[in-house]
Amino acid sequence: MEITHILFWFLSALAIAGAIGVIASKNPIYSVLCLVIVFFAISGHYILMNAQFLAIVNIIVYAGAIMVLFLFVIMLMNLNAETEPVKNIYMKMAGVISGLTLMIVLVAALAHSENANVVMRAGTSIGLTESLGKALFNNYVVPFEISSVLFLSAMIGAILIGKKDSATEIK
Amino acid sequence: MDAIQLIYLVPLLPLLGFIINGLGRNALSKSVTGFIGSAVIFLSFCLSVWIFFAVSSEGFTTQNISYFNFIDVYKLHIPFEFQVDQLTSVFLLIITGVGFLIHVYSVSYMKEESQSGFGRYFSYLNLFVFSMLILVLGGNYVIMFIGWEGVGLCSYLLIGFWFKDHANNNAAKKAFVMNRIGDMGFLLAMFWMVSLYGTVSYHDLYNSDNGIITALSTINSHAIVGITLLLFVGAMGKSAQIPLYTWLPDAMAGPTPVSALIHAATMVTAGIYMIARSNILYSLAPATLAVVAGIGLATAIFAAIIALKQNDIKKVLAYSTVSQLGYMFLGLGVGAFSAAVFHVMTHAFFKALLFLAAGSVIHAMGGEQDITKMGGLGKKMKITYVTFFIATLAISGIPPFAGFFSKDEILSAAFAQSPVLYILGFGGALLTAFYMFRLMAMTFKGKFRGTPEQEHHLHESPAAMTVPLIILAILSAFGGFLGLPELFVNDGNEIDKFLSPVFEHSKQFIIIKEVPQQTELILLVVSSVLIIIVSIWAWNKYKKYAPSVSENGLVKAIKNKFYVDEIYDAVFVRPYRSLSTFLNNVFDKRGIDGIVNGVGKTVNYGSRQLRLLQSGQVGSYLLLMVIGLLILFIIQLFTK
Amino acid sequence: MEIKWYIFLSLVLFCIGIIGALTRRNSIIVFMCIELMLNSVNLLLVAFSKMHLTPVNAFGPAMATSAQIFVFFIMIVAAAEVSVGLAIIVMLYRNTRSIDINFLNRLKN
Amino acid sequence: MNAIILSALWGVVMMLGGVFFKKSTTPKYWAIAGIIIILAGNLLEFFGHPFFNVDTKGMLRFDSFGLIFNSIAFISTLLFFLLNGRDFEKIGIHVSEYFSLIFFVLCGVSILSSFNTLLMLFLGIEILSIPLYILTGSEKRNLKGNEASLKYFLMGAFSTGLMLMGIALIYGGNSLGSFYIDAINLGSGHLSVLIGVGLVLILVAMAFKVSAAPFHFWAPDVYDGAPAVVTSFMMTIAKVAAFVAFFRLFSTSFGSMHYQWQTLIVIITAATLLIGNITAVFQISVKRMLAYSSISHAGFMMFTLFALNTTAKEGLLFYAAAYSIATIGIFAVIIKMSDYSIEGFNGLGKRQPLLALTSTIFLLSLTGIPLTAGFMAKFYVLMAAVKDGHQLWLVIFAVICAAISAIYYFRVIQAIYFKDPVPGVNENIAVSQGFEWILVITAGLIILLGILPGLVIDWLYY
Amino acid sequence: MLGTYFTFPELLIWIPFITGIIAFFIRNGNSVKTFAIISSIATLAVSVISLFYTDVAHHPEFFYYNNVSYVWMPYIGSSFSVGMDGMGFLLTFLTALAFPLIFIVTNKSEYKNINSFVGLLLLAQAGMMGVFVATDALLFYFFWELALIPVYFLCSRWGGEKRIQSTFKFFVYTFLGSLLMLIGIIYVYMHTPSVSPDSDHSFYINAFYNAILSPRQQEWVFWLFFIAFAIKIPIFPFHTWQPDVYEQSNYPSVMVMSSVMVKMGLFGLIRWLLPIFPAAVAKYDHFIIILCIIGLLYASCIALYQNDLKRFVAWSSIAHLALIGAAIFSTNRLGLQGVMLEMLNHGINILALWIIVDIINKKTGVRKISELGGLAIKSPALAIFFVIIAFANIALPLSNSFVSEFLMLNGIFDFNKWYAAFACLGVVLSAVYILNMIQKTFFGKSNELAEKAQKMSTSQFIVLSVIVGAILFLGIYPDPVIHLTESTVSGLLARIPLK
Repeated sequence: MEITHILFWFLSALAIAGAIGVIASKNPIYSVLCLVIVFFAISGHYILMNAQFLAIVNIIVYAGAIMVLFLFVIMLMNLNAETEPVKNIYMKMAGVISGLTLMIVLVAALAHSENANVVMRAGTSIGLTESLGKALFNNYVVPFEISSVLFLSAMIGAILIGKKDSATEIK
Repeated sequence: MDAIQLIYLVPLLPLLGFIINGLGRNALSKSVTGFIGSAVIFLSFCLSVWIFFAVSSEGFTTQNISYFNFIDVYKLHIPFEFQVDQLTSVFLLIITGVGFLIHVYSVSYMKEESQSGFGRYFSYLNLFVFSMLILVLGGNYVIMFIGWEGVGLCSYLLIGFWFKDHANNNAAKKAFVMNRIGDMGFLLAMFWMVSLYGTVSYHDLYNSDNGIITALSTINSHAIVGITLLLFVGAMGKSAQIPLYTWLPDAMAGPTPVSALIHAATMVTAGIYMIARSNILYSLAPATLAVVAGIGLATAIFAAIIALKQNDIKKVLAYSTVSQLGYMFLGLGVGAFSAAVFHVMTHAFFKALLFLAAGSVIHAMGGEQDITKMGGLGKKMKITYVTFFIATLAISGIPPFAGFFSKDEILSAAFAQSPVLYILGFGGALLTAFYMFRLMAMTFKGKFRGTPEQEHHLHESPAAMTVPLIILAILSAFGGFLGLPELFVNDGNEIDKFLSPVFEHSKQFIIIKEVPQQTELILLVVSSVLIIIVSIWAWNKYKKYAPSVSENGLVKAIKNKFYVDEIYDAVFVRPYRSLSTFLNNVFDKRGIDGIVNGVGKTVNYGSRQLRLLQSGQVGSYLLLMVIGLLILFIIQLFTK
Repeated sequence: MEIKWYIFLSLVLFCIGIIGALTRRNSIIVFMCIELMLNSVNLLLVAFSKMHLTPVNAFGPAMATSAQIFVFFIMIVAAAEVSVGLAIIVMLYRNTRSIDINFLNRLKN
Repeated sequence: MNAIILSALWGVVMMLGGVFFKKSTTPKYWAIAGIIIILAGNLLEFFGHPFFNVDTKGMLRFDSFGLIFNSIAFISTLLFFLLNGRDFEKIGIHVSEYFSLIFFVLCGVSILSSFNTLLMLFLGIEILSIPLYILTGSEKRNLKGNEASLKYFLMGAFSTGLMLMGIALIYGGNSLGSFYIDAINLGSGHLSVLIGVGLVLILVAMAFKVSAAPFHFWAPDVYDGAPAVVTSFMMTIAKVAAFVAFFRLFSTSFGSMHYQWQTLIVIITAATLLIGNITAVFQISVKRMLAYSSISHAGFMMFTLFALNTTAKEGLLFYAAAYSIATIGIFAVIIKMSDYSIEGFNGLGKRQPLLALTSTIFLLSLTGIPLTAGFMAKFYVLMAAVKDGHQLWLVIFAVICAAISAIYYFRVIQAIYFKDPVPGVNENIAVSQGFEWILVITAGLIILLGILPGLVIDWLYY
Repeated sequence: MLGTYFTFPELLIWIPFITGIIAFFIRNGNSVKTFAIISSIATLAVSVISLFYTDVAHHPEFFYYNNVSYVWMPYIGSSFSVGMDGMGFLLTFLTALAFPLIFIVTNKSEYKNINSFVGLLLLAQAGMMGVFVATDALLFYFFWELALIPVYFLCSRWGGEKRIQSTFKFFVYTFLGSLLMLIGIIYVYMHTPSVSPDSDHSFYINAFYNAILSPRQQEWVFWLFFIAFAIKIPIFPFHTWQPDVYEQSNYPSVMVMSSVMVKMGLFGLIRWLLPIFPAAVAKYDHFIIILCIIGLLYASCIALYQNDLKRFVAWSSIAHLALIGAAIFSTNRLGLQGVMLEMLNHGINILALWIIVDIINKKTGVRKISELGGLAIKSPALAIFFVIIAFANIALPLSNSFVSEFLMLNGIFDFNKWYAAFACLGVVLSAVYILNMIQKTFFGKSNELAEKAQKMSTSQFIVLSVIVGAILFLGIYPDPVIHLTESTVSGLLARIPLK
């Protein structure tokens, strides 16, 4: 077994464990931390696959910025385990069962896909910042610019919603 | 030939009378109305006489006069046409002649009606004459059918003339509906003819040279028997034969002159006319003829039995009419077409007379019709008494009055077919004599049994009523000599000879056996003697009538007309009503409409249930989405 | 390394995300589960980009790059979504003092 | 490209305008001016005068279908602004920002009508959705609005996840490894598993966006909870834009494999028609009823995906126009009311004959009565389905559902004309003369399109 | 010349349409009534003039005047084409005749918002005219629905207490039917040959007649059309809407519906069903005739029970229409010729019945047969009219229906003897229920209600006289009508393979 395989299994196990932790932990803060673990594991995968740029971005953007944002919000609201009452057990069961069924169906289907046994190629430079940067600003400049519209609207939205208006009656 | 060209005037004049009287019923005075009503019929009568002479002149051949296209579809041409031949002309005379007398009689009889009622009455009567004339003049079955239904309409209107009383209306309705049942047969027969032969015109069907029926049909073929039977169903309805006879006794609810004209002399004989008109068709279907004879005979006897115990003067006469019509059908059934027509004629005389005389009696009694409440009227009403008596003699078949000859001719034709028919028929004749003399005796003899008021009121009717009685009495007395049998006259029966062009073609298909003259003579004598004996017995028995208390079952059944009306009610009317109620209240509202509304309710119910899916909870929404996704996956991946 | 293992891994992560979204009531956690789903997609895209990098395919490198760029855009969008989403959650919290999605049933039927 | 750039620019203009506009009515006029400029730009591009020659590397492709759809969307928006521009004030004080968000949505709409890669589709969908999440919750102190916003957001993000997974699988599954929708070469054989799974996932995500059952659950709640002005906009323009994207994607990429996934569309269509129509029957609030009815219209528009032929293309365009205009029209009236229940419409025929008449025309159009655009729209989509020739029972099912739809639309008409006004409910509906005129023009447009559908469709062959 | 600018079918559509719209804006109640009468008489005049241009043999310009086609939707092969053949003439004439009579006879009746009322009636007239003249399937469908909508508003807004529900049921029912027909139209359209270079298929009627449909295809598309028409006619068991709607609605609308609108269904069967699906007709004709005859007996049976005059007339109408339906599916010359005649006759007779019921209702204030009685004493003229009309209704010879029923029954007889026998039974039953009704309302002793009855107004008298005149004229001399429609029947039969 090669080292990459060992790393793959390790990172995969870490990611799945983290993911389960996200959905299983009672305390939202633990969930956030578990999610951060998942992100790190996934970044590890990216590195395994020689996609360094994405690995870094993933850690900076997701694990760094976004998760901190989540954490802030949770702290702000002072949420803890007790605030979440027990959900209807049947609904929970149904959710788990249907999710698992979906997983089984998908895995069973994709296990027989034509590409399933294609071996991945490693060791090229496409995942490096330089090549991606070139591509982004040559071929992908239009979507890049357009995504600015997305950010503008998100910004307006965040301001619009986040701003505290003069107190009006709650309808 | 001028007379024949003017034939359209014969029905047109009564129609004119109808229109004038109908529109002017509020404006015209009673005498004017009466005059117009009678005059148009009289003019028609004069024309009819003229036509009769034209028809009986040498070298006359059947005339078809076509006026305009009535129905003209592709190959089916049904023009509005008249056909004039001997049969028509005989009927024209009867209708306009008897009709005129009854109109005259009515002027006096109906004088107590209001002005508009009087106008209405005469317009209906004129319309009736018009329809009846169309019936006999029509040159094809459709035109005949126009008259056929027209007389039904008039009969309906006149039976229900006094429409304030629902009993009259019910009788009228019954008459119309029963006639309609018969008409259904007539209609189907016409359809059959159209689809088989493509025509309903007498000329095309029966013409001796190129008659379609004789060319295309074989004896007793499926279609011919079908057509004739269906036509006979029509005749049953119109001429009140078993099983469609019950309307006629009820029809007596109308004014008495109406009973005389429509329900005795003319309309009810339409069936006989129709079959006589279709004689070729019928002679191609001996099977049907047997049925006709059977039903005719059965009706003759059955109605006569019922008449034995009836106490309403008009009901007795009504059953007698049914019975006499039965004789006519018996005559037709045994192939004695001309004898049947002869009997129609004599019957028209004496039955009209009987009704008019009865009307006179009722008039005198102030509307009373029950003969148990009469008695001894002979003294007060001489003319009525005498004329009634003559008519009774005629109907009973006592020589030499009219009925004797016509009935005898039918019976001897029956004898030629089978002695059994004769014996049964003769039995009926005995019954006729019995109930007629019973009626006579109870009405005119003995003590008066009514109220003193009525007794005070009793009087002979005015001349306008008695003159028609006298004329008809004369005809009843001597009308029979028109058709003296070969037994007495050398060159044979006048009526037979006159009508022979109409009936001669049918002779090729049915052979009428001749009865030996000696046998006929013996039969004549024996029957006359027996009838006279029965008459005298009945006369004496009922001269001093006293109501009997005890009645055995049979008598009770006869009195109640064998409960036929009740049976019809139970078998047809009431189930129909309950079916109607059931269909309306249950089947339609709950069943069909229930399904329709049920669909709507299901939608509503579905709406209420389906919206519960929209629980408002994101979790369940996502769950349902995932389940939907799963289903799509399974369908996409695992069904091929 | 065969691609199928990456496919399975990201599917498992994806489905765990779905299960979380279905079962949790805390809207922030639901949102986090959705982020988890997005990340599994990212992983898969990167894996596929490596798969397509076959010598058979003349466009291989460009195609592989496109997938990684796509991942980049997904991250952009996710960031934008997070800002909006958290703003909405905070707004709701301000008004109701709760972020339990099961209390969100004023609108139903 | 004109439309995308102009609408994005105008969004920025409106955003900045929020600082400078002093009067609350000013943004409305600016917005109207903007939409007219965008519309003009779009038309110029349609007639061959693009202002901007941007090399999109084939990621956007401007064909007549997309451009005509843009025009339809912009004209609808114009009508919407003219009718309800003032009513944004009811939401809150940031009127200019609301308009700016709407312009961003329009930018998304223009992208969705011209995208040629899955990347642009994804971006377009997001640009369309995120402003809508915000607009839904823009009435901050309205709990229903908040709730709707969060529901919409969570479910929208969830569906984005599904769509991305689908995109990833399709990327992995197609031999070229391309995101270009015209290059996703599927061949004519059997669908590969990766593509099959990816296709289902994208289908579900798109079905979610167009609110097709069973992925429609967000729609009634969100349409009901959002401010009526916003509902009017997102129920019409945003939704049909998603449909156009749906059609564009599936006809271009998966059209050749059409019959391998048609069954899925059949199921979705049948479910959508059934749920939309049946559930709408029982609604008391007209606003919510229209939300369900919009689901049922989605069912009809699904027929275009079912058929995927030229008639379907024409039908989709026409349906978009007919449905948008009629819904904007009826919403314009509803927005003016304070009570959205059906009783609120009682006796409108007596109180406001003109509003009553135009509402009736809009409702008739939504029902699909001839002489209105709604009929021709239904006619085209049904014709497309019959032309396809498969699964004709679905067509029959659809018309049965259309008959059911008459039940709830006519309930409103009955309230308008045959019932007596309820005292105290919607007694003073104040509308300006201008509003009435525009409403009449809108209704006239509905009838005009109903008589001459060629006005929209013939441009396809221009 | 007239034909240069307008053709008759166009005039017949546009006159009522435009005047209908104008009527909405006339505020004065009396002037709008007068306006409606003038408008409808103008339409009638056009219709009558058009009848003079019907002789194909002698006037080659016949088609010039009566057929016209405008480009409408070229890419799908639909055009605004209208034209009239014999049946078209007949039915447009009936439509044109019915409306002035209705307007005149209800001149005294008061309705709220009379301008909308009149306007909607005129629009309905335009719609029906359109149905009868359209020679393009899509156009036909347009008018088919357009005739329905004004009637929906009319019946929902003016009428009895339950009018809204019952009309709504009617509406949804017919709307469903017509939508099914729409699918049928599209389906047939997909199988039509092209007649213009712009489109692959065509909605033109001749293209529909030449559509290539296999027997299997015909067999199911047939039902899509049939159900739509059957609901409209209505044929058992699709009839349940009719008594309710007739009971609840106002008189002018009911008159329009029963005298003209139901003809749309019959017209549809003849124009759009029989020639397009001959194979299916040959397969299902027995079934449908049996259905019709069941309906005939069923409706006759139920009519006897009815206590409400309106329901009574409704059921009797259902019975008559069932007979017409049976005759249509007998698909032979006599039957179809009878149908043509009967469509006109039924329109006239049922209109007359409604007028009488309206008069009775207005005079006495009730419609319950059980509460009426003896009307003939106080209103003899009304009684006479009614008796004539009633007997025309049960096809007494020399009234108009006799000839048509004779021909229809004859057609059914040619098809199958037993069916004709049962259909004739219906003729008997019709006598039963109608005589029963006459007896209960007009005869017997007059009660308080009947005492209130006054004389008829002059306008009512004139209208009834016109109708009675028409009844008698058509009963005695139906030849012109038969010849008018001969070519239609021949053309139709040429498309149906003979059995």
